[in-house]
Amino acid sequence: MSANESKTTASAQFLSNIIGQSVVVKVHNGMLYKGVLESIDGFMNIALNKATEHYESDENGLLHRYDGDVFVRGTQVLYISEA
Amino acid sequence: MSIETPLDLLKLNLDEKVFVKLRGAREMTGTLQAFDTHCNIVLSNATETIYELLEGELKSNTKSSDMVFVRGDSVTLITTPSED
Amino acid sequence: MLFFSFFKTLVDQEVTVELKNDIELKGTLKSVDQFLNLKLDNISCSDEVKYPHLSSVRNIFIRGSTVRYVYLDKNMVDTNLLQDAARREAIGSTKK
Amino acid sequence: MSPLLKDFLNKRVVVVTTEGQCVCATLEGFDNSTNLLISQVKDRVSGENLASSYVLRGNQIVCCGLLEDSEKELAFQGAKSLKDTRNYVPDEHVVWQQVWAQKQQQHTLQTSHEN
Amino acid sequence: MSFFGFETGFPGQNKGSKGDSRKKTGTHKSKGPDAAMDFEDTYRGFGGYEKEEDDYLNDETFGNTTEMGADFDFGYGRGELDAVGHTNAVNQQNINMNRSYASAAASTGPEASVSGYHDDGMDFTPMESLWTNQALAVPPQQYQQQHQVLSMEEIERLQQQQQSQHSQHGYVGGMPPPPPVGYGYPPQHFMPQAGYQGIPQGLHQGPSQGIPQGLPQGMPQGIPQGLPQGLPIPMPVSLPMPGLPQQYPEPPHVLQQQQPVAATQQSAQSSFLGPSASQSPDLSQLSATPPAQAPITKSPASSAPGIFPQVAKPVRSAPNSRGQIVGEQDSRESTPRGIRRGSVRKVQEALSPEEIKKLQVRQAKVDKILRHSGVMTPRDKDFITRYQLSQIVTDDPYNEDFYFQVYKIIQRGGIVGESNKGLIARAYLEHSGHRLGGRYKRADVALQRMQSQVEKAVTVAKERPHKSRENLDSAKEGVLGKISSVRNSKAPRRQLQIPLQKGDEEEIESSAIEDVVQSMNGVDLSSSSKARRRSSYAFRSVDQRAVLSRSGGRKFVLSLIETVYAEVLELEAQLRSGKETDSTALWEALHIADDAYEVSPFISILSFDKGVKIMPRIFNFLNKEQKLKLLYCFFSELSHLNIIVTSSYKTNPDPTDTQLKKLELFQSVFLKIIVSFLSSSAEFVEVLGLLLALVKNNNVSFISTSKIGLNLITVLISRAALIKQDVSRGNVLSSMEASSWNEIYDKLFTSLETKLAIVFPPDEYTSKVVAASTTGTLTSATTGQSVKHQFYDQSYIWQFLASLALSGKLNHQRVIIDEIREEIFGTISRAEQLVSSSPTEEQQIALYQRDKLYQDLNLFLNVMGLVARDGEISELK
Repeated sequence: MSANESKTTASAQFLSNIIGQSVVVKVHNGMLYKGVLESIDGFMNIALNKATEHYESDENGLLHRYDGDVFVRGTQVLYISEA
Repeated sequence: MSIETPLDLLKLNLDEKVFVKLRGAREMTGTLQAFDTHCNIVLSNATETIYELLEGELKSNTKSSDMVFVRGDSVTLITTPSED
Repeated sequence: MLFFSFFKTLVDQEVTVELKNDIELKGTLKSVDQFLNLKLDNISCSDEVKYPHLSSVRNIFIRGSTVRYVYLDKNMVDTNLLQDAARREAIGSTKK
Repeated sequence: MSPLLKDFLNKRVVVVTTEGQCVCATLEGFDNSTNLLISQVKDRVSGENLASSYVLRGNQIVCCGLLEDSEKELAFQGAKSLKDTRNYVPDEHVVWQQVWAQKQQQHTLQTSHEN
Repeated sequence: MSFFGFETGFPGQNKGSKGDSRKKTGTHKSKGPDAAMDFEDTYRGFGGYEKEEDDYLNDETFGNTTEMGADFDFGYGRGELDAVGHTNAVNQQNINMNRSYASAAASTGPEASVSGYHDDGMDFTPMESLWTNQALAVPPQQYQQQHQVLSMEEIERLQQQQQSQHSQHGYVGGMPPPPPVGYGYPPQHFMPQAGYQGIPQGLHQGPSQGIPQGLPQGMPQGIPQGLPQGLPIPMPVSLPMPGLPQQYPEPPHVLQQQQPVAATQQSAQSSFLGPSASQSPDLSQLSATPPAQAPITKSPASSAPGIFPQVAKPVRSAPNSRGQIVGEQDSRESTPRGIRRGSVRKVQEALSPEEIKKLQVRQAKVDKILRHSGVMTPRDKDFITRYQLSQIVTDDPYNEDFYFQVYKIIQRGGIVGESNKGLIARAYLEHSGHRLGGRYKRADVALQRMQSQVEKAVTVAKERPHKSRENLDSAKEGVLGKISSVRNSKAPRRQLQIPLQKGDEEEIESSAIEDVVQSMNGVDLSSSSKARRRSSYAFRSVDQRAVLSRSGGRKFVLSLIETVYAEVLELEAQLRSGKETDSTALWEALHIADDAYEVSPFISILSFDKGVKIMPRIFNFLNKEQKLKLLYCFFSELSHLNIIVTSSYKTNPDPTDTQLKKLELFQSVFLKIIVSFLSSSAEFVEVLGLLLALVKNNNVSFISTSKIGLNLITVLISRAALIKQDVSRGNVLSSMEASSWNEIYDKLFTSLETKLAIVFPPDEYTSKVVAASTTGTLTSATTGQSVKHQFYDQSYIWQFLASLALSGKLNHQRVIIDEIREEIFGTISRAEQLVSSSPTEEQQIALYQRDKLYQDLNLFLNVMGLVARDGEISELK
């Protein structure tokens, strides 16, 4: 692909090796999405499968379980962390 | 065939029904006709539902259209509608 | 570029633009630029009473970033062609 | 600069801002980011003179319409104030909580009468 | 001094230009204290670009022949291109001055023209020299963008060279130092998100594609209280004259940000961008509004803070103290950086006369240029150059503007000649939703073609009725057993001695059938696909998911479809640019020979609308053998096909309108390609092979409960009958072909016998279809007819029965008539009753429909030499 792979920053390394893990994504409007990280791109767009939607913390605040794949828009993402 | 980027996930759903969550407590379902890296999308046979909490009461009104362009920066989440 | 190309095909068609401040403007799309700013002619505001702010305005420039929706008719769009254009766009952007 | 605003130059225009303010002014100049240079700025709702010359930042502009007839510079007094364009919904999660609950109900209702 | 502040240098005049009026600013030293005001200083922000004449790079970089005639000395563009060239190989020989733009563009992005996206090579990393004061500081990480074209080793090698170079000469202020490794801008989507929605970090976020693509429109959502509330802000020195205010110090070239992040996202955006934003120190001190990082206070929804300063309110936040309207986006240009320092000139030698003349000419040109200087930064000029080059060079305008270009062709009313473009547009017009190529106008074209095919077969049979009667008696002994019934149909039906229905017909397979299978004209049917277990009728649910899960799952099939689309689009692009097309990749993507799954993925592809829609365009690229294999796979697994399951009244008693639309689509698209392929290039034995695939691997009676299934059978047997008739006129049908045809026909007939009536759907099903279907094609609805008088269009059933009877022997015809006797008379009575029962105003339509019913029925009866008219059946004269 383009030649900038050679200089992948630490964050890019982090992102690439958590693919396939279950992660927690905090979105701008306060919502929290937990699921298996299927893929992520330079825009921080995120694809999760078996995602669950929560508010603030993932234990109590389960709002909804999505059965299909979920695509979260990059600009809305506050942070992404390993679950 | 590996799904490299989330955009490929979107591409899979072209001509399929999708569920879109938007800013301002809105959601929309429709058939995905087009999308780009900014998440601008065009949906056909779309139905938008706007939710509101009036004194703790959940109010919703819907609006449908044959073909609608949705600006990417209002989109927060896209998924395939669950069968229920 | 896909949606710039898309909107170019809608020039001179009547569309309804819903803005993020909930104003809805119906009008003929006169021109569009790559930021998807739109120019509408002989506009009519769907709720004149609530939004008299644009009274006696016929020709208007709308900033792309404040558009929420643009409502169209089915026959204005060639869906198969549009889907393929979206596929080409996606292939183009990932190929970089 | 994009040609879209060209034919509004030196004309009376109505500008709506992302904060919900609506003014009448003369368009002196603009640039590619739709920063607008406007003069004789008047609030269209209150009729108050705001500034003799002003720069409006591009990202705060919703739309800019050509004023057809200059007598009607002022919209009707007491018009409802416009919303801002941020679509901020306080405690949106509570809304979604109730949405999913309602949908779950409808679903169980539906499947029960099906089988 | 050229327009862009580049020293184009005089040919052979490297001793430094003689111009006395110019005093060069020192290279390393800051500007000489006594330097008179010369245009360098007035030339804000750019400083002198002279370079020391002892710089050995000068020749390579700027060559030694400058024709002065070129009025628009794109020195910078060329220099930059050279700089690129230059970095590729330091000792490159002299680059001739008047290289054409096109070739220059070609050199910057060699592979670009193939892919059509011309901009791969064009990255937009701003030149380091512009930003960093420290000459040797390694530019911040993300600006270290490689030029797409260089391979990795080349890059490493260049980097060491540059390090060494910098140390030797120090910072060559005059000439932009050979940009570190590649001179490029990071392609947009690798940009940190700021590129699109976030804060342009004071760096120009220009698009990577050369063509501005959704460029950022300006600063993100300003903070509400950003604009001063107090007194009207101090006026810029002079009211900028209309149009682009000259006084407007900030060259407004920052490209508008298309989708600024809403204010509330600002903190998200800035925190995300925090580290990089702070890197360009000058952004914050210059921005007129408080820096973006300021915490977002939730603006009180109630009082929309007026952006404009109300006259009465006291000044709250002092506007930009310097009283200058400075757009903060692109502050870096506005402050004279003084990083560019002219190089010191050696003592001037005496000027020769023609040198003086040359100097004057140059001087004149320089003055002319000066008036507009500073409007564009080097970056813009470079951007404009590349943009224009890319416009010149793109050979395939389709790439950037695909939707618009093809849309316009279709809209202009169809196809412009045989050109490739027309071909592509026609592909969309075929079955596009577009009003021109509207699907509904073409919905029944497939049926019409089949109908004409059957009618032709029937007329041929009618012309030779006498011949078929002679061999009436000889037909007593048939494969189906002995028929002892008397000629007229009034006598009670005699039981046919039907041979025991063997559990599995494999054993009785005669050599003839084996020959057919083997000789499918070289179509090597891999044994496993033949032996794929018979698609059983045991299909209960219409659940498409069940089928999908047995062929890799929904997402897998969807990704297959997307790969197929990608291949087709690629092939079409190649076609457009006149190259050979090679469909092997496409063939693999179709997974037709792939039997790793219970249900072939190809069949699942057809269960999606988009899978069906792409078929005609796929057929354009397949050769005959591939088409046969595709159809063989299709007919072998017909029972798994979602469209059969949804269109069979057994497995889908309550069809919805969307399902009926899917059926319409399948019919108008896929059935049509089969009919046209069979009629144009399939030979007799190949049609037999397909029919065999259908009969052997499917429960034919289940297939016949679906309209599509029945049509498919009709297509095959009527095609075979037609070829047989043409061939038999010429008597070329080989004995193997004739016997295998009879055998396959009997196989088909036995699988339908005693249950032939099921081809007629029950009435409650047909009434549901009439009710559910909104398009007229499924029913015989004609405009203006009230719904209750519409009825289910059975013409396709009579066509099937006509082809079945036509290709069979008399005994077969006898059996067919016996089994569907009630349907024949039912149709006649409905036709008669139709006229009497419908209201007068619909009399006209009723008559039309009565004739249609008779016409369909007679298509079948004529085969047997009968005709139905006015309520009864008689001999066909």
